Amino acid sequence: MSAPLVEVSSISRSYSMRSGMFGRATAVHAVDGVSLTIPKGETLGLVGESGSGKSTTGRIVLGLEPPDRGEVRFGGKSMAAPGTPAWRAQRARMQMIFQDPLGALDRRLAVATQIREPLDIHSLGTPAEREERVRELLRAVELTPAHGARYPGALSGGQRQRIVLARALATKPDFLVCDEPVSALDVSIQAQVVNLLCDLQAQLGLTLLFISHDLRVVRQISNVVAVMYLGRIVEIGSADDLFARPEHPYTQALVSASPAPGRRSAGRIVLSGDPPNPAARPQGCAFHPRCPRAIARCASEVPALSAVGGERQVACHLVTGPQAETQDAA
Amino acid sequence: MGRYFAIRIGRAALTIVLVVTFAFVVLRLSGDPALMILGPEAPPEVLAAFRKAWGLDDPIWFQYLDYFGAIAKGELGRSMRDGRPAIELVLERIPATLALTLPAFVFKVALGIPAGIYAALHRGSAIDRTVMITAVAGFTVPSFVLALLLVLVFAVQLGWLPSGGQDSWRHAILPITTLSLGGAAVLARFTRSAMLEVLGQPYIRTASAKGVPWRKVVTSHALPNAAIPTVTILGFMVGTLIAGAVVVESVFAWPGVGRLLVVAVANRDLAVVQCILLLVAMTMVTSNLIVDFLYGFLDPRLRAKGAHA
Amino acid sequence: MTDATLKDTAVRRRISLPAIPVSVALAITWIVAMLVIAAFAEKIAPYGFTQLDLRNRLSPPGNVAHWLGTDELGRDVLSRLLVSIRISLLIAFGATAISAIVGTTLGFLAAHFRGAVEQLVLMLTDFQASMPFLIMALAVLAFFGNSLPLLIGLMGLFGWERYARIARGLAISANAQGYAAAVRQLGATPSRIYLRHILPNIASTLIVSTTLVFPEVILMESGLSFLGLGVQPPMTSLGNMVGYGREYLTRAPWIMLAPATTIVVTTLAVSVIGDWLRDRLDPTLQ
Amino acid sequence: MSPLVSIRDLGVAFNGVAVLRGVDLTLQKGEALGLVGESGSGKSVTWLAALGLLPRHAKVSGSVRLDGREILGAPASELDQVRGGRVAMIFQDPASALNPVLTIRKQLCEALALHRDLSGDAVRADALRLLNLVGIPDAARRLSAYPHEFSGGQVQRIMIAMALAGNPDLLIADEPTTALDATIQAQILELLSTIRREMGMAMVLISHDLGVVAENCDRVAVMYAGRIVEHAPSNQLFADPVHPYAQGLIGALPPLDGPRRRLTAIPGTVPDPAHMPDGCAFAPRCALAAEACGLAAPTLAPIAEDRAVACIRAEASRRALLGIAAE
Amino acid sequence: QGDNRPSVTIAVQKVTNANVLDVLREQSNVGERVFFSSIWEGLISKNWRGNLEAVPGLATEWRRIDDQTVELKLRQGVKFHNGDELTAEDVVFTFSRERMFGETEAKSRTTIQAFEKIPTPRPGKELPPDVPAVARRIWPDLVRVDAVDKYTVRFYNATPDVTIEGRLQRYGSDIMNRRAWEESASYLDWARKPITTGPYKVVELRPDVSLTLEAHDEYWGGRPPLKRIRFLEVPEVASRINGLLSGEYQFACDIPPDQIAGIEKNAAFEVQGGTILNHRLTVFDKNHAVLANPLVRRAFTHAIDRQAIVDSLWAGRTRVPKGLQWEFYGDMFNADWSVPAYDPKLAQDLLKQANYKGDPIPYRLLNNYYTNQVATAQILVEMWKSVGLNVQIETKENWSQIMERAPTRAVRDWSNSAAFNDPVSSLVAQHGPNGQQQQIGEWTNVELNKLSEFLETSTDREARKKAFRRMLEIAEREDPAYTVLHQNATFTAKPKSIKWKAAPAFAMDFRAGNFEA
Ligand SMILES: Nc1ncnc2c1ncn2[C@@H]1O[C@H](COP(=O)(O)OP(=O)(O)OP(=O)(O)O)[C@@H](O)[C@H]1O
Ligand SMILES: Nc1ncnc2c1ncn2[C@@H]1O[C@H](COP(=O)(O)OP(=O)(O)OP(=O)(O)O)[C@@H](O)[C@H]1O
Ligand SMILES: [Mg+2]
Ligand SMILES: [Mg+2]
Ligand code: NI
Repeated sequence: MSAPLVEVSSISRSYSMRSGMFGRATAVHAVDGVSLTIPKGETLGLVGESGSGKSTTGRIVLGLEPPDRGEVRFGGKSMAAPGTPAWRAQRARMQMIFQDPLGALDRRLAVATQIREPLDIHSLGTPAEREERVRELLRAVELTPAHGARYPGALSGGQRQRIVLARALATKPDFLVCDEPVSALDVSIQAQVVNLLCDLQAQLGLTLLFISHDLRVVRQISNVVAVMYLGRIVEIGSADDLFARPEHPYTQALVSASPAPGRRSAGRIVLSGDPPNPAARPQGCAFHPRCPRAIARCASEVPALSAVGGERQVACHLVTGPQAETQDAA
Repeated sequence: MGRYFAIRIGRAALTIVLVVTFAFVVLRLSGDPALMILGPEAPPEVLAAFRKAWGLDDPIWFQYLDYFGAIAKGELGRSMRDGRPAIELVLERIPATLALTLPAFVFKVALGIPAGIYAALHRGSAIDRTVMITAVAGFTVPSFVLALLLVLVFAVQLGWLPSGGQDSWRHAILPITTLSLGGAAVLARFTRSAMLEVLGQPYIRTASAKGVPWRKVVTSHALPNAAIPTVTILGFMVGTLIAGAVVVESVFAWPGVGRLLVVAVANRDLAVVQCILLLVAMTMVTSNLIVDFLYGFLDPRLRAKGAHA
Repeated sequence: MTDATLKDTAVRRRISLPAIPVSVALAITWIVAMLVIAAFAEKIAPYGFTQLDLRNRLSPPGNVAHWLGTDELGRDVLSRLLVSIRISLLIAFGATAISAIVGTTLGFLAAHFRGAVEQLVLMLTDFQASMPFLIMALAVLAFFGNSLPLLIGLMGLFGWERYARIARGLAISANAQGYAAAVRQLGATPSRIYLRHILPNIASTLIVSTTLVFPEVILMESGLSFLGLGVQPPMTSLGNMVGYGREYLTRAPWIMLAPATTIVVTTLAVSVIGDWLRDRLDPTLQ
Repeated sequence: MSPLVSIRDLGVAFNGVAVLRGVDLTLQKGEALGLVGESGSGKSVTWLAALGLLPRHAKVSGSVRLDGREILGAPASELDQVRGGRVAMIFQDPASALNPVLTIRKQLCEALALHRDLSGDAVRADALRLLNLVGIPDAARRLSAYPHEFSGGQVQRIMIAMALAGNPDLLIADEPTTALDATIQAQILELLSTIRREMGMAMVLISHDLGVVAENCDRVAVMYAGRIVEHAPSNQLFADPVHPYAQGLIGALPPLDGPRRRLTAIPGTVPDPAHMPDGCAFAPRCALAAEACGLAAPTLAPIAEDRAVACIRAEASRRALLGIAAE
Repeated sequence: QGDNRPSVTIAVQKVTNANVLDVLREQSNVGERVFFSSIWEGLISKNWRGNLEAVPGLATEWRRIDDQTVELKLRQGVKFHNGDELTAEDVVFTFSRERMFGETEAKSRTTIQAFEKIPTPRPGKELPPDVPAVARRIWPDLVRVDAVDKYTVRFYNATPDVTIEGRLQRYGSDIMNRRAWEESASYLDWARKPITTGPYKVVELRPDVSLTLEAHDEYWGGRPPLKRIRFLEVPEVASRINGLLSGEYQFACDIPPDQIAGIEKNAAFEVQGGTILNHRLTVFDKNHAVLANPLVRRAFTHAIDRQAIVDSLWAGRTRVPKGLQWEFYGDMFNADWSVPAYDPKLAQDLLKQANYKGDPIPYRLLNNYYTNQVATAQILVEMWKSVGLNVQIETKENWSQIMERAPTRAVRDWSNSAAFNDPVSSLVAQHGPNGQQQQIGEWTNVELNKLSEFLETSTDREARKKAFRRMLEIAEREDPAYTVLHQNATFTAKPKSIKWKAAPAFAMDFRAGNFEA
């Protein structure tokens, strides 16, 4: 493993939410003490419950939003303050693919222009080279120059997603945060995109933070996968291993629920109970109200993320705690 | 929140001081009230007596300090024309002005915004074109022309309404109409354009897909998204409620604050001008503060961001 | 597809725009005509614009000698109109441009920096909005005197506060939208975000504001020339013709109607073109 | 039994470029149809066109009947009854599809008030129920939040709740679970199938997640370049795809276990809709393409009961598939 | 018993400039319209229905005791609006320090002195600062007024003065009720509702809006024909005309000459009125580099076709007067005098002699402060241009800018009114040593100044007339200070059905005998 490119140390971020204009504000703890390291040239897959703070983590890691607490270091240095020239210059090296491609595109500019934009911004190449690069990128994401001349509103969902991807790749960044980059693509194109990313990684040492709900794709592309639940990382481990032997009960549920054609919900763990509320975190382990195997301790004590052998770390009393207590629950 | 308001109120106060100071300097340096009030044929010694009596011979900074000293004591000064307290003069006129501008404001809104919406709804149709041409004509035709045309038709030709004066509500109809038409035209233009901006957005399609009738899509989905320009303009319009009807007031012989202001400026009757400006600036600043607040109300994304206030 | 096709499609898109609508064509023709008139006013004018004819005052339009009649001094209205168009267009276009640029820039600055800058800009807009333009004009007169560039500059102060506030409001709103955030994270400089992305997205409203300021500036010029700031008699301008013609509205309406119509039609043309440009800018409405 | 919806020869063109080139589909009451296919093949446009939601410059032809009544080009008042009430749609870009300046409550209640004769407190109670149903935590408070305050997946679920608000007879779910993690996705799909069972709601599920389609749909249609190229009961399709494109699609699915291998995409690129090949649109990319494929576009022809495919080399392709399987 | 007299509404451009009804505060002509003859009356009146010649007013007869003293017999039985009878005491009070002169002193002076010391205004009945100054300008040397008996008063002047009767007749010497003054709380209260002897009494003054008068039924000159008169301020000409046409106003005042034809097109209406005691002037700054040469100024005066201006802009309804003088001067009037002849040839010659090279000469102009001002200015500029004078209009916003001392001050507009029937009230007052023109340093002339002094102090009528003649020669011909353009005029429109005759002045006479509907 090479030197870490991105180091995230216990970042937190909460939003205030008020009901109505004058209502009382409640804090929504979207991300709560997340630490990650991503070695150069590798991919960290980030999966987890919807609303668990993946996108927020991605934005903070990229320096688009400051964390309330904690720090992000990029290439050994801490992140420049947003909006400064140094921060802007850094953008050529790190890019984001937003979860909502339609929202991330300017509806008044032809998409080719928007793909070209990062090149213009960072003055990469001559105008002719930029044109060439745009065509190349369009081709790489399976689009034609005719698509490039269109406006975002006149593209299909998948096409827009590919435009956003192409734009993010334009500057050949070192680090890419992909927030659901392939969710709207059919499997064939998805395969091409995943292959493209893998190729880039191989050729250029691209580092990826890959957020997705599609466990297959995550497994395909990631070296390490982190699982988030309610703003915290509950399990982290190498991709193959994690999906093959999930340890945390939530991870287990997640993997078992992943659908596949031809395999009908056999052995699927169905979670019951209320979805977790980031504004009112349950005491103890956040997952315990829904955990099929929860024990008394889970309700009172927050499990820490601790190593359980190999690269695997899990935050669960059942896994890391004394074995004796494991059996009571069921 | 406290800080939020403190900053804004501080700024508002500063704005008002700035307005008053600027007006003071300009009015004092650009003409001699004595000559303007007493007229060009007034004998020199009469002029001199007048200047002396009102302290116009003092250095300007001295007059300025004097003025603010008086304000600190709650004295807004006296009109140099008849020596009456300026505030009395101004307050006496305010009801008359508001009697025109307030209803006109209501009509502007009631006429302009629906017209703009309607035109946007029927974009490109004959109705749209008619509304927009009328609107352009509405704010391009000088209001005194409009006023005189209305008078010619409704007062002179038809004899339905009085041509001027302030004796009954019927006297207010034509001035209010004149004021409303121009403002409504402006609002219609802004509303239509902002509306068109929004009608292409995906959430409009969502609303349609929910089965919301088009009319309602426009009013309850597009309108709030398109409201910023319209609200901004409304803010300015509220700010001009007090002194913004000069032309109409003079065509319709309607003694309002606008006319008082023009006369007072022409006479360099400083105390009166300042009194009016004070009121105008206060309304303007307040209404713009409210507009700012409304932005947040209209677009939740503009409310103070971040968790830790 | 090759390089050529990409360019090709772009070019074709531009050329194969649905044919310019009749109204826009008319509007463009009108503006071009105005510009031509402005350029050659004195050559086209049948009479000198100061040439008096006291025996032929207030003669109505339609006679061969004076197509548009004569004014209160027996001067040819047509000739004066032509000369007026030149000076008024210069002033109106100049002032409108200044006011749009100043206002929008300040609005963007406020939206970008927020905090102290924003409060300052808001203070200035409130100041401008509360200060009767008459007093602004008196200030310019008192401190700077009178000249054409000064006049245009002063008029450029007219209406900027509306641009500033609208631009600020819309820019703040745009900033909160995904596309601005996306471009910002690409590393775009603020000027790029504001000029290339936000500006086109809020242009339509600013264009409307422009079409509003345009006639107001022309008409206001007459008020200023009464104060000694605008063009001085016997020089003429559209605003001046309207202003002095006002007294003759019932007696000799043609003195005023010709310039007033010119103002209305020109504004209409500007706004038709503005609307059309805006629709061009907005691919979502095609 | 007459079909709930029948689409005949639906065509859509933008600026003279045809993107839908004759789509035929029928849907029975309570049925779940999966719609899969190439990105940009016209899945979304099909339904937008059917509901009259395309921008004005789109040229729509053909016929769409709901319970035998033509709804293409129907007057607005009639469409407003259909949209949201009888046919509801979940849009693909939920974050952009929600009105940013209205609270979730307002947007939900609007749909409820329009199609469910509810009023006042009942509406609010029902809005809350719907949010809980789709698993939004802290629903009561979050009702008064705005779309930008939700995560991608939450917005998507709100979108779903909104579509369900009108108790539609037909739900068009355009990629309804892309932003959901597997457990919530399972819950949501479970919810949808419960509603379908209980209310007899039909559903069109547009998705790239073949697993989701396989699990939730009775029948699947595969689209390619503006046409339906294959059409089959879902278990048969995934077990035994006939059209070469369908085969390629299923082959490209990455595995969740086993050794990692490079994913196999279908070679070649999608044809430009402005320059469609004369014959079969897939021919240029098809390993089995014969000369005849380039001449005329094949029509959807039945190959078995309930199955149809638009490929003149259907037999060959089937054999090829079997061959691969045999190897 | 009902009062079935009609009421009228009169649309005017401005009711009063000073916002009060005190004759000593209102300095403009427009006040004359509401003051005379409705509210205020002097001891000696002008004949409003004739040619403004002196007629008995509140005094029935007057005689000179000596060069410095005049005695007047008051009319008996004159009732003030508050019912009091007019007595000598009221007259004495009217000319008292308390009401008129403040702390100013009547000194035996050679000529009118500028720059008095005057107290600053304080609340209460303190006089506004300009009142004593104005009063002293009217009565520079009045020592006191004595009541000889209840109906006889004597005016004592510090110096011999032939103009005492004239001054008694002038604007500002009008009589007020003493009790009313004493009963009112402040000067302002009084000045907004003065109690006088006129045929109408004040009901309400709304500053800048309207003035309502009501018949004073005990008026000595007979029961007034109108129940109420309302002067309504309607600033726009067109609005005044429209209101007249639509029947809301019975009179529309301040009608510009160009509108007359338009109104009279309607057979039911007519426009009355005409010249007033005010001449329009073009004034020169002798210190301007080009104008320093009197030949150039003379060229200016000869290049003007005054009659053309009168004929075109004034529809021939006014006239070119015989210089800065009026017929009502009586024996001081120089009937054989005239304004410089229109002679472009001569003007060109003069310019040649003056070696004028076409340097631009600024013309400071206000926007229509005077009727037809801008139009006249443009005509003048063209006329001057045709003889070779390069005059350039510079519009100004106010009078201080017009009068501002600077090398660019050269030509400007002005007017001059005759307050009473002697050149002291006009030529001396404005162009004499203490007149505005000299005070602001535009022009001066040693000989004229000497003659001014003479005119003010001499009682030799023949010599005075000669001196005046010489002054006209200096100020209008030799070393022009100004040149007269035309007499000013005011026009009032009304329905023909109302029988009413306009005075040759702003004053509107609504006494018995001059109104019938
Ligand atoms: N407004 C439009 N103008 C022009 N072309 C359009 C417009 N909307 C869609 N298209 C084109 O129509 C085709 C079909 O689009 P559609 O959105 O139906 O694709 P889709 O099958 O839903 O794809 P995806 O899975 O990527 O969402 C695409 O090629 C798209 O580019
Ligand atoms: N601006 C905001 N105001 C209030 N709450 C917010 C805001 N943005 C995000 N949240 C909340 O923070 C939590 C985390 O959101 P985030 O978008 O990071 O989730 P996510 O893991 O990306 O989920 P998904 O997979 O559904 O996209 C959510 O509960 C969301 O509701
Ligand atoms: Mg997310
Ligand atoms: Mg789609
Ligand atoms: Ni907190």
